[in-house]
Amino acid sequence: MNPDVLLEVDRVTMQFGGLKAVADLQLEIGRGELVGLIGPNGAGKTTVFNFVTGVYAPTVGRVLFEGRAIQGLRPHAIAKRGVTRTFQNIRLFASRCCRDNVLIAAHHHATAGLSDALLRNRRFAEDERGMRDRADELLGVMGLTEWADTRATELPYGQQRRLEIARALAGRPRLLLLDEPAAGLNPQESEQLMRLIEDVRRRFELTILLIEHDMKVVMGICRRIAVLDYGIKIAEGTPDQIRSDPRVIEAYLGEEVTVPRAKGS
Amino acid sequence: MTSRTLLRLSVVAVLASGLISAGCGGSASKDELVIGEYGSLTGNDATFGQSTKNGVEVALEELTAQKQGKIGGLPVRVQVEDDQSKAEEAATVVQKLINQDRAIAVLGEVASSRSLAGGPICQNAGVPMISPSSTNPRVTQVGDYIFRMCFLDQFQGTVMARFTAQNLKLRKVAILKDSKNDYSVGLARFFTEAFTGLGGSIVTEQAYQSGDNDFRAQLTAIKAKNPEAIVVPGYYTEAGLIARQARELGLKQPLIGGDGWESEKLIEIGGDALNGCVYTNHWALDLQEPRLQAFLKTYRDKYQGDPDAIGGLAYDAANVLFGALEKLAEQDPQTFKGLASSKAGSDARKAAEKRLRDLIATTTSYPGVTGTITLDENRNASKPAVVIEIKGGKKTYNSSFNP
Amino acid sequence: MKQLAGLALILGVLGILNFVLPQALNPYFMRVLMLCGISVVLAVSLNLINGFTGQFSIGHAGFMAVGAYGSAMFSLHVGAGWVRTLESAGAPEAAAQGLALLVALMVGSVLAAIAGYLVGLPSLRLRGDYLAIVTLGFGEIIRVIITNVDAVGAARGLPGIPGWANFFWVGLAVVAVVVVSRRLANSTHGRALFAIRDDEIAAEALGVDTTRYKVLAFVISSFFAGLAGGLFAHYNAYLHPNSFTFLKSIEVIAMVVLGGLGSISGSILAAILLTVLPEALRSAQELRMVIYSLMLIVLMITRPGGLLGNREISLDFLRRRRSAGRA
Amino acid sequence: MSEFLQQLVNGVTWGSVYALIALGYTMVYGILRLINFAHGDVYMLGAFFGFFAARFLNAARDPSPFKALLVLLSAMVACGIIGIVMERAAYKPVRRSSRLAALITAIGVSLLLENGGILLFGPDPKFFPQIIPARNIALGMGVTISNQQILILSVSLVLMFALRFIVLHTRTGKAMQAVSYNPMAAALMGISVDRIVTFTFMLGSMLAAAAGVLVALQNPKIEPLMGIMPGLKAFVAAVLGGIGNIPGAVLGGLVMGIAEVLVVGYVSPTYRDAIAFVLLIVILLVRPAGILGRNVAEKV
Amino acid sequence: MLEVRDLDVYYGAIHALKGVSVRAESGEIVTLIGANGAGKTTLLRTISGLVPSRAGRITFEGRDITKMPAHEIVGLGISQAPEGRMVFANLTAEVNLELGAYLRRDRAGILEDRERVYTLFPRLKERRRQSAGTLSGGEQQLLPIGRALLWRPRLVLLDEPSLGLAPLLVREIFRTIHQINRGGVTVLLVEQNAHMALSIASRGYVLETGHVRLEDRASALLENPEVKSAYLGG
Repeated sequence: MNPDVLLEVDRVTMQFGGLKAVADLQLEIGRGELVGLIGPNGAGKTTVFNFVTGVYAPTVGRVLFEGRAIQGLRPHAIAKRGVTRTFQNIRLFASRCCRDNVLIAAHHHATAGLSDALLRNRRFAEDERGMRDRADELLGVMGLTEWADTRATELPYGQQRRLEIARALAGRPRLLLLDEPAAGLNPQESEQLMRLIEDVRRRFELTILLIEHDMKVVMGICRRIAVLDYGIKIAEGTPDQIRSDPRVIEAYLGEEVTVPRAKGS
Repeated sequence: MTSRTLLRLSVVAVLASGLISAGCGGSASKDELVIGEYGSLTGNDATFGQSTKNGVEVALEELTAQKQGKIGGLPVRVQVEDDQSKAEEAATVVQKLINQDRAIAVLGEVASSRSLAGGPICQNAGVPMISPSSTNPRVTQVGDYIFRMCFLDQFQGTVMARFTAQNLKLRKVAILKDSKNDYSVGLARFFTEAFTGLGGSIVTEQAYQSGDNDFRAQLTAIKAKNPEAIVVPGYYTEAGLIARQARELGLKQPLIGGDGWESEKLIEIGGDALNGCVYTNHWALDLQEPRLQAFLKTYRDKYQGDPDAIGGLAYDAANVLFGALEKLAEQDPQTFKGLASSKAGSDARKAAEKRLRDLIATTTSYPGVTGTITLDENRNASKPAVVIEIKGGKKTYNSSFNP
Repeated sequence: MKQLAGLALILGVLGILNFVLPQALNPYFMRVLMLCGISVVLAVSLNLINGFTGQFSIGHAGFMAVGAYGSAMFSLHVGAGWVRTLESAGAPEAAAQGLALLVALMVGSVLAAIAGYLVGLPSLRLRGDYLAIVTLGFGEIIRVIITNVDAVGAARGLPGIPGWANFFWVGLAVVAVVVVSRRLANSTHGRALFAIRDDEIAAEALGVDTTRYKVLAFVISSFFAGLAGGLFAHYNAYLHPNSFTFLKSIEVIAMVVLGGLGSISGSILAAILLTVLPEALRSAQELRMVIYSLMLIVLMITRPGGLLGNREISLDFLRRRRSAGRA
Repeated sequence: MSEFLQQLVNGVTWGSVYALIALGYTMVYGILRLINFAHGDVYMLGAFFGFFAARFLNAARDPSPFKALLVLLSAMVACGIIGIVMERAAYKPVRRSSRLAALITAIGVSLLLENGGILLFGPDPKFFPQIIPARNIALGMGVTISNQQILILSVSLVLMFALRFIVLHTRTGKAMQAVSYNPMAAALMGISVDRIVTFTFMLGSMLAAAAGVLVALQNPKIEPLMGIMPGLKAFVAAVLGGIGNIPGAVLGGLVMGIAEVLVVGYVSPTYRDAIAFVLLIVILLVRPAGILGRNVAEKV
Repeated sequence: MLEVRDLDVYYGAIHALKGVSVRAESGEIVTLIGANGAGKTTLLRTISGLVPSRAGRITFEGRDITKMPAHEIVGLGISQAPEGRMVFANLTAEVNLELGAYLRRDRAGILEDRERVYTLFPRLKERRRQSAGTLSGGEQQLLPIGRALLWRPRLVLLDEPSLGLAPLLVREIFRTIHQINRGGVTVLLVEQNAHMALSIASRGYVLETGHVRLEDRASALLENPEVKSAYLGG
């Protein structure tokens, strides 16, 4: 086992009924890497996130994190080991303010127990203050300080995406899974976010696996990219290699077909 | 103004008016005698609460006809409250009757469970309470202000057993009781004690729960034991159905019941299936007793039907109370004045209520429609029971048993 | 220190009110007040499951019944003896009874909490309506068992329970359930509950052990339901299984939803409203329950989010304003 | 053995009644995800409408199968209308609110029907006339079945097949299935979701009314609160079978009816009300989505 | 034929469409392309009346349909083939198709059109008794298109018909779209497969975070470097 490998997906197949969402996937992510995972809609990218974070248990195969098998563990247990994520379709805690959203994710680092909370003793106060400070710091890092007391769903879309990242960071992960963080952002926002992700990775010494549709984002920050199509890894390599891989182009753009022009054009 | 705000305002208005009327409910403007009545006008036992209410209303109507509705110069008003067939509600409404409506005495309840909830409140407040038909012995054990108009389960159970063993000469019976109803459970217990004491045996004891509609499972089990009779110590609401389903399943044995059977609906529902069945009761409507027949006439005119036993007991309870009040007004007009509604909470009121209690307690050989009532030292009615036999779809007097 | 002073103040105020109120109010109003208090404890506790955690329990009457019968049996068989012993040893009546009541309430509440734990467990596997129906089933099973066990009076009911519960104790229970709910809400544990309500999958993925917290919500909630049951038993001095039908659970749910899911003050407000409303409607006689149900429908149509929605009205609001002013 | 078979006959009869009521729960749930608590009260109303129809037709003195049919149909039509009114007046306004708000509304409607029933019909039980006089038919081995039981079974069967036909083979039935699966996609087919929802309420209410009349024929005691327990149990039956699933409701109803009768006959009748729920909890722990229900994984 | 003007749509606090204006002339194929979350699906849903708009106006053949309920809009002749997940998985493929003709009463015509769809997609004919949920992703994708055809709409809104399909099938679907269009049906096509979509469309719109970034003839967009970069990255 290579100690530099943080996450190893070891020949995992994920089957839903008759549908193989992911087939025999082998994927390794080294410590400190920022790896991109791309592929057309429905290629099985989010499924990879789901079995890595324990939402599903893989049908076949193992998932190793820091050399230890984590497949089949409950998601919260995997989160405690240091794997957190964001969601493609933004799953913020809608009724809570931004700070609470972040605080919830810091939950398993709380040191004060239930009895401390009910007694409101000093331990509770210190713990709570510590968590708040850290949450505010994270909000600051993601540029959300002014929104700290705003309800999560009242945030502009772009800020919601950032809040998801801040929230995922609050669990002090070693591996962060970002599921289309730039979806729905305009180019300037994407650009900023890209820089922010790089920044965060360095600052918190993170390893990141990134699903993204916006090629600019992926090609811009990932050294290594894996491409899924129909649940199968069809390519893996540097951005340049990927960009020129004919199979990738085909999967993405579709074959160039010649069909007659529609009338009225 | 939008319709929404209108709606909201109207909700608030109804709420407010309700609260205000509740707050002012007790402030009677003129002197009167307020008698509280609580019963289950809604909920599972609504039918019993309604029967009680009807019985009391007939008594009040007669009072109005005979004495302009006045006793000792004071008009009598009966304040009825619904306890929704719930014990805790019963306690609440009794508090309301005593404290808001300033009732001098309370009538109710049918169900022992609710009499047990309301009784202690009357006892503590020193307000006499007469339960028309709660049969649990504990009801009157609550204290010396609590009375009842019906005989106890023990007496009735014994009568049923004696009739079965001695008159019908049966030895093997099955019991089908209502396990949700303490009256039924108590009657079954005392029947069993007396019947086995007389040498009989219970071949099987089955149970149902009030409100059930289907007794085929229990009857099928009973049929397998082949008893000579089936004792059904429950209410008419189920007894008629049980009879019908028993016949459908080929059980031809007589059914034996208690006073819970007494209702005109019994025959309506049971029909021919009830022929040959017997039950113990307070009265036999075919007996030409003037007082009973007079009551029946008024009742039938008013409600287009026959009263059930509960209605009769409530009528008697109200009359015993009226009688005691009249006696007090005659014997001791000075003390009687303490009962005027304006004197609520005063010492005079307390003293008058105490006197009223004493007068109720000394009720002897009162000629009620449900028999000649004497209240014993435990404030329970002691009176004869009659056995009624159903023949050709008619309830007919069979025999009487004295305590 | 500050907390102890607060506690002393609360105890003092409750003690004085316990003395003053019965003088000022007639027993009927006093009774309605006490029933309001018990309803508040029930509603605020159910709010922990249905409001905070977003689970769906309709078996609250079952937990209440466990607490009521548990504490009543304790008082009848043990507590009453203690009081006699203590009083013969010269202890003041209120102290002897209070002590016995406190222990009885704890016994009932802990039994209810255990029941809550057992019912909370299926929530690992069941969601939404299925969980709801299991809790409903639990409530009904408890009631049927009580109806059949002779030792607790079966269908006859359980009379003769010492009537020790007075305003002081009901008030204390209200304070306790509100303080616990609020402190929970403002702690990491409470936030975990809210997270489960808002998005269970995200909560789990971010490290919240959703199973543990769902069960925790059930345990705390049923503890307080048991407490309310114990007070109910020792106030009415009489218990009957019919007081704990599923309609009782429904009544409590109506309070929580009407108040606004998750809002503690909303639950309090709605509990009082729905307890007083039927009393206020008494003059309508037989129409009373018809009006009551119509109002319920109209309220839900006009205010589907409950009276207060997710908001709270409390001193907290003022405090926040004040601190903002200072900042 | 004969006792067991007899119990089974009784159980199946009851089960078919539970199934009829459960169908209404399941259809409404399938479409709106709403537990229509008032459904049991519609069953009560069905019995009362049948009662009044029978009285109007003087069916007690002069019974005939034609009149019986008329009684059944008029109760069904009346309850169908009640169903429509209920949906339009109470449920439609809260359809977009939270499911709990809708549930409380349903509870309100239920209380309204019960207490309105007490007000209008009186709290004391009424007794349904004997439109079809009971006759026993021996099945051999000591087992008998009454003509009324046969009637209950056959009418329920006919209604269930009618429902099956409507749902599977008519345009509206297919639209119902479409709406229950995905209302948004159904609207894109030009289906008026509002109308389908109303239709579903009407259909469910009619089935409940039929159940009410059938039960009243055999057990003639009817009163305004008679719907609470059967309603609750039918709901449990629907969940048991897998709520939203039509064959599941029928299966759940039968399982429930048989289990209850067996418990009453062999354990203790006092546990009758509990058995439904014990059964339910056990089955749900083994199959969390009910016997025929399918578990749907949530999309992340 | 269809005109959308200055449409504003919110999902809660999210401003999903910001003043979007789009139009389609009779007989055209118009395509909407753009990244995930750009608002393409939202636009189709708003046109179909599934999502309420806060401001703006939608007219169809001169009639204002902005506030019309969804099923009435269908009645006017606007059909939408939503993305593949919106099939009725519990119903058979055939019933799924029949529901497309829900508003039609001419039994014979429906059967005829159904046969036409089966000729177009023989695989659906093979699987017509299977419940839609058990069909493969590609076959599921065909259903909404077939459904839309059975209604014989004048305007059809297609939401990512090529989503997750094998290239061969994609080609088949695009050929069908083209055929439909030649039959006189106006098409509004939302696609990720920009190449393909632009190659059959007459005009196209590029959507970005809720507003129209570019609007041009399809051939021009195909050559536009900005479009290229948006789809393949720098």
